[in-house]
Amino acid sequence: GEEGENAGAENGSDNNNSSSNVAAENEDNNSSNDSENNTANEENETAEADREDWPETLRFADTGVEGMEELQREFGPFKETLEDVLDIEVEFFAVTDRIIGATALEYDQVDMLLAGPSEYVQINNTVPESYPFVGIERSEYHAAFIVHEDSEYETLDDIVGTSIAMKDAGSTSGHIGPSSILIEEGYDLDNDFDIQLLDSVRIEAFKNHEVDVLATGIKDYYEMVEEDGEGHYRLLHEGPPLPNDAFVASPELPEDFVEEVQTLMLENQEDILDSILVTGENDKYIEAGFVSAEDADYDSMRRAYETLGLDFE
Amino acid sequence: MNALSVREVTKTFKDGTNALEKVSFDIKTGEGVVLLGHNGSGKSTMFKCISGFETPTSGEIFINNQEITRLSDRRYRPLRKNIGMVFQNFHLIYNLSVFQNVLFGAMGQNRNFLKVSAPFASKLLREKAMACLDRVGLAHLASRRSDQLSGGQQQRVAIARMLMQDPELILADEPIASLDPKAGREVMELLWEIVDERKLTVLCILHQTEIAMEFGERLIGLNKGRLVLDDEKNNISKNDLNSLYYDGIEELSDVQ
Amino acid sequence: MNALSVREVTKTFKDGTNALEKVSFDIKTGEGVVLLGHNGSGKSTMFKCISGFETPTSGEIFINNQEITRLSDRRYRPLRKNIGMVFQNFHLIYNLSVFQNVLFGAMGQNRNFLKVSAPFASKLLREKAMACLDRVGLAHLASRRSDQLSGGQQQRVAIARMLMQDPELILADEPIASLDPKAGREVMELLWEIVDERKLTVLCILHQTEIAMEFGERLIGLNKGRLVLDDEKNNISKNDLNSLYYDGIEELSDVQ
Amino acid sequence: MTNKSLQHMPPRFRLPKIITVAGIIVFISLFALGMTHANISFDRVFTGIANMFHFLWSAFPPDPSRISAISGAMYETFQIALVGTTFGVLLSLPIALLASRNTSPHSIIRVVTRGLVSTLRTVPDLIWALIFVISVGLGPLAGILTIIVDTIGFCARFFSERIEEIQKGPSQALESTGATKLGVISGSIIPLGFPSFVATSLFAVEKSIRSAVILGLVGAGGIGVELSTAFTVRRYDEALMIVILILVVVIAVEQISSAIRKKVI
Amino acid sequence: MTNKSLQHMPPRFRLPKIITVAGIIVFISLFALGMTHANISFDRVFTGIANMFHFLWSAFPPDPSRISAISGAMYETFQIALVGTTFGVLLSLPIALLASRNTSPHSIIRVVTRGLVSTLRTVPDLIWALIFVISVGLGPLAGILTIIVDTIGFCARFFSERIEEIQKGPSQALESTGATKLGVISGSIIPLGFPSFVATSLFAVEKSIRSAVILGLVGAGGIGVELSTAFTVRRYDEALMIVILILVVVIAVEQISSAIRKKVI
Ligand SMILES: Nc1ncnc2c1ncn2[C@@H]1O[C@H](COP(=O)(O)OP(=O)(O)OP(=O)(O)O)[C@@H](O)[C@H]1O
Ligand SMILES: Nc1ncnc2c1ncn2[C@@H]1O[C@H](COP(=O)(O)OP(=O)(O)OP(=O)(O)O)[C@@H](O)[C@H]1O
Ligand SMILES: [Mg+2]
Ligand SMILES: [Mg+2]
Repeated sequence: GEEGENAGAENGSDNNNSSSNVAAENEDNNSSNDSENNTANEENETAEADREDWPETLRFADTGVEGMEELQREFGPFKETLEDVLDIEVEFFAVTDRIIGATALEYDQVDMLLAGPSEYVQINNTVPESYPFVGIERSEYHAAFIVHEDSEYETLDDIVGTSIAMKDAGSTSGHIGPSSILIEEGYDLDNDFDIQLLDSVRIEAFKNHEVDVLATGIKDYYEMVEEDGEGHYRLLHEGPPLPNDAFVASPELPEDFVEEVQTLMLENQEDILDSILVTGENDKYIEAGFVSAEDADYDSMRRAYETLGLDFE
Repeated sequence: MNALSVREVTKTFKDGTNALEKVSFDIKTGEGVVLLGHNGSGKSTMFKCISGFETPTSGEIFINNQEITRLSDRRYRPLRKNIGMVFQNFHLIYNLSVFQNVLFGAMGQNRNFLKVSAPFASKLLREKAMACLDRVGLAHLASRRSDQLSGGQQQRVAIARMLMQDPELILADEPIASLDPKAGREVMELLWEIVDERKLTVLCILHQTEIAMEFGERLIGLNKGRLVLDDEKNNISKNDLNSLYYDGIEELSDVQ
Repeated sequence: MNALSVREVTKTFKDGTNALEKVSFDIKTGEGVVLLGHNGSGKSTMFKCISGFETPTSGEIFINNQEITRLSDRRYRPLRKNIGMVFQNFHLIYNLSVFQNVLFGAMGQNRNFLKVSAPFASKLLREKAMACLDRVGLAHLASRRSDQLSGGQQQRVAIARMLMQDPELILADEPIASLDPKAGREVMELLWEIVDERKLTVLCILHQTEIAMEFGERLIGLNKGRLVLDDEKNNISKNDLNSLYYDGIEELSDVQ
Repeated sequence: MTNKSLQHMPPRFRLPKIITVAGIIVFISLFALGMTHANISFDRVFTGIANMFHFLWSAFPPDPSRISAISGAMYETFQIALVGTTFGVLLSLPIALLASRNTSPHSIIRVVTRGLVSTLRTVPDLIWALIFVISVGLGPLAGILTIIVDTIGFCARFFSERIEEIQKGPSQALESTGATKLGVISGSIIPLGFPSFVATSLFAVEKSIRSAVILGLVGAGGIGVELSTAFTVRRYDEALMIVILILVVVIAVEQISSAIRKKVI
Repeated sequence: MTNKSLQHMPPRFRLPKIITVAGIIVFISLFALGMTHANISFDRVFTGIANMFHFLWSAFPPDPSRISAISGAMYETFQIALVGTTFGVLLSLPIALLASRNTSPHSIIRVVTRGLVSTLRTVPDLIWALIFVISVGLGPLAGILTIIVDTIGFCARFFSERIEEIQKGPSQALESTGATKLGVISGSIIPLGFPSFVATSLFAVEKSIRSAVILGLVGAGGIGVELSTAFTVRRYDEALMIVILILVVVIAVEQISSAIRKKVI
């Protein structure tokens, strides 16, 4: 509780945003956490000698991972849970641009980052020593090709020559994901399709028949169905599951510290996930869980980047 | 008929300055009247009230027997066409040519803007503008930007613009203040020629008492916002004029 | 000693207008000289050349025997402090108070801006500003915004600002054009008092020939940019003056 | 006498109005609160600056390898920006006239127009892009419309501000000839405001080019897409090249603005 | 006599300079090219408009459920914007003076300053955000610095444009008293430009609030994050609520601007 208050004082406005939620939800967090916290503290004491280089506050940035955007604005509960679990002060930054997140990590302005798979690849490319240590596994996280119900397209072959709306360059489920599907099926992206990167306009453009196909995360499909009802849109093709979103550690962090954090997070994953869910509509996380993550999990992403020609220098 | 009729006009500015206090006078059509008064006596304010740029605090003003005191802009516009003004500080459009400034005098008669813009105006209007400029001796400067003129030349452009308007009532605020003696005299002659020949009405503010006495058939005098003189030239003595500036004012520093 | 010395000054504007042609004259310290000339004869241009706002096309100007014709602004500044100007169109800072405008006259002596800004100026300066305003009869309007004054009142503020400067050489461009007869006379008396008592030098542009003849010990006349008259008052006949405006100019329309 | 005049000497300070005092207090306290937010600490600044140079260094030298593709995108963007801004400026002028105290036919019209212009400005580009994509489809037209809306939000506001500042003397001179409102506007307001209108309009062209990102949103391509892609793949040298190219155009537009203004000021 | 005067009558049209003609031709051809790009077709506009209303409808009524959180974010954004803009404006004034033809000490200084201001403006916010995050870390300070840079790029340009338009008479009057350049600036340029400076500065405050998105970029929170989140999760009713809130603030700032200007115009 002590650290929680400190952090609150330091970042007063964050509290403003979320105080009501925190008050309501923190009680049961705390009660269910008590036992684990104690064990954690004991372990900490035994390792006292090694902890000198451990950071006093953990600077944590969330780069707006797809599907977790709500966390960007209602991060209060998550931050406090994290503080309780890790027993360390956490500074939380909601960063709306992944380039900034990566650069901040590169120049040691943050210690830890919650990033999507595509972002991780980018970050790792700039900061090769950075590594993922916990992944968030969710049941439905893959790219999908969506067409209008009444269209004649049935297979990927049918949509050769059509226009496809995607999100912005480098987006996991809205660009890299679907692109890698098409590449692996053997299509030539430049000549077989008219791919338009429309970012946040993509869904309206598709609904309005501006483009024939929408390639995006499956979550968008569910949302569209929720908005307009069944019978309007059809899934033409669904891709394989995408790699997990990851908590990425800065190379500047002591490795034993990261290990400790990893252990604690995996142990307390229900509380932490609850605190993310508190904030709103991340319903797909109801079936999500933490797993330990490795760099190799993201090799498929890397390949996609390469074949897309979006290679880094 | 009265071309202009001012009834008990009082003007008090927002800060409490009493610029005019119950001023009343009539000017008959075809009269040429000079308005005198010390600095700050309210002469220009009187003109502003007549032309509708200030609203009197109380009192009424009639032009051709029509009350105009609290007329809306839209209603006043047709009347304004017949009132020609020369402003104390000229008010030229500084970054347009002399010629264009003079042409604008015809705006009241030609509601279509193109008809008074130099490139598209009719030959007639353009020639008329040149004639007006010629009357004040500036024809050769027609193409000049108006802020590249000397002070007196600018004042002449303002007079030419007024002439362009063919007004029935002329309100001229110190129209010869910046003119050299010869030009000043010629402009006065011009104005009084208009009065005599075309039976127009002129109300002219002057500080040069000799010229006032020479031209004005009738003189009106303001002092601290009050009408203190209104008589035929012949009835006015040099003393009357002096007292207009000295009476009740012991020292310069008391002039309002 | 010559307070001002003008040597063959020619000024041709970019568009080819010859405003001044080889004008030369000297003014001794302590002299009070009147500059006459028809509208557009180049009087104001002469003043602009002296004060450095225009550079003569050829010729030189000396102030206290120092050439200033092509001096950089930075080098001219210390000299300017001693030259007081009254501009033909006043050039007040319209949205500041009368008092503040007058205080700005002391800018040359007080390089720190705060020292001449109304709230922070020394008591001495503030009282001096009031005294200057008082001399032109405007003390009671000190707090007024300067665009809420009558034309004549604005001209007086410009004169008060010049007085505030305590200049050695005064260049006054038609300083009494908008003043009523009494005030105009008083301002002229004020200027010549300064000349007599404090041995300052005054060069004053006037259009009123009678006043010029009354005050000016010496008269200089320009015609179409050329010096055509430069003599003691006593040697000048009424005819000379008339010819200044009429000579070589058959008609008004030929005035340049 | 001097004593008498001294009684008129304005006081050094006048008691400000309560509303002014209140305004100042609100400003200062908000400012102070904001400052505490800023959390300024200088301990890390030095390493920070070294880092910054390292980062900037990574963009040098600018990479001209894709210069022809970039120039093409720039050219395309410029054309669209020009069309959008031209229409925007043309629409802004009448709107500004309706929104200015001294030219508006009625104060209700003025308030409504002002509110409308503020709304155009406040509604984010993204929403406009959505609206126009829905109504006219993807492509340059939606981009042009978004730019038009942007330009009106900006230009109408600034035109109107300038119109309100124009001295009333010359306008009165025209009014006194019996000119209509339109006559006064064409004869005095527009010529006197012209230098400022030119500056604002050419700034708007520049602004449209700089905000070309929205063109990407509506599928109209252009330099914005190039720039954001360069960022995504962290090709800072290429990004620098694009920024330099935009800068060249921006400075060129500014020069044109200067040249025109010199004539009419 | 009349004939003699008629010879001075200005011609209706003067042959424009070659450079003017060239400029106009370039403009027209670029404009025409841009128009053909636009590809205007009205066949789909009608269905489009129906769709548009459907879309707009989805945002009604605005959703006030998160109003307190939104207001908090707005308040925070306002504070930061205020601090950033204040510093930006304070820095803009001297920069504008260096960049204006009539106040700059030297034409080289003028050109360099102008170029610098154009650069500040042209380098995208994203790059500034990167630079400041690298040098001072994530958080409000980086946001404030970005706003300062933005404000300078905008205000310095507009201040300078206005300064160049100020009539030279009053300045000459002060110069003639022997005033220093600084004296002339404080005594004439600043008072005469003041109404315009107020308008521009308060526009800059408004602009900073509207572009609060950059605060989100640097992890400083605020209304920008709220808005962009509302968009990504497609809660248009919530987005509308936020836009309305911003609009209220924008109009309030505009009212303050009007009130101050009325006093000093
Ligand atoms: N806007 C204003 N607010 C307050 N007082 C004003 C305003 N305009 C003018 N006055 C005052 O009203 C009085 C009359 O001014 P007006 O301009 O009518 O004088 P005038 O007779 O034309 O003087 P002059 O011969 O100097 O032109 C003056 O004392 C002047 O200071
Ligand atoms: N910027 C300019 N460009 C071109 N010609 C100019 C410029 N300024 C003044 N002139 C011309 O130079 C001549 C002299 O002007 P100046 O202002 O010196 O006359 P002046 O003697 O002061 O006249 P006034 O008695 O009317 O004030 C005039 O013909 C005028 O038109
Ligand atoms: Mg007057
Ligand atoms: Mg002159």
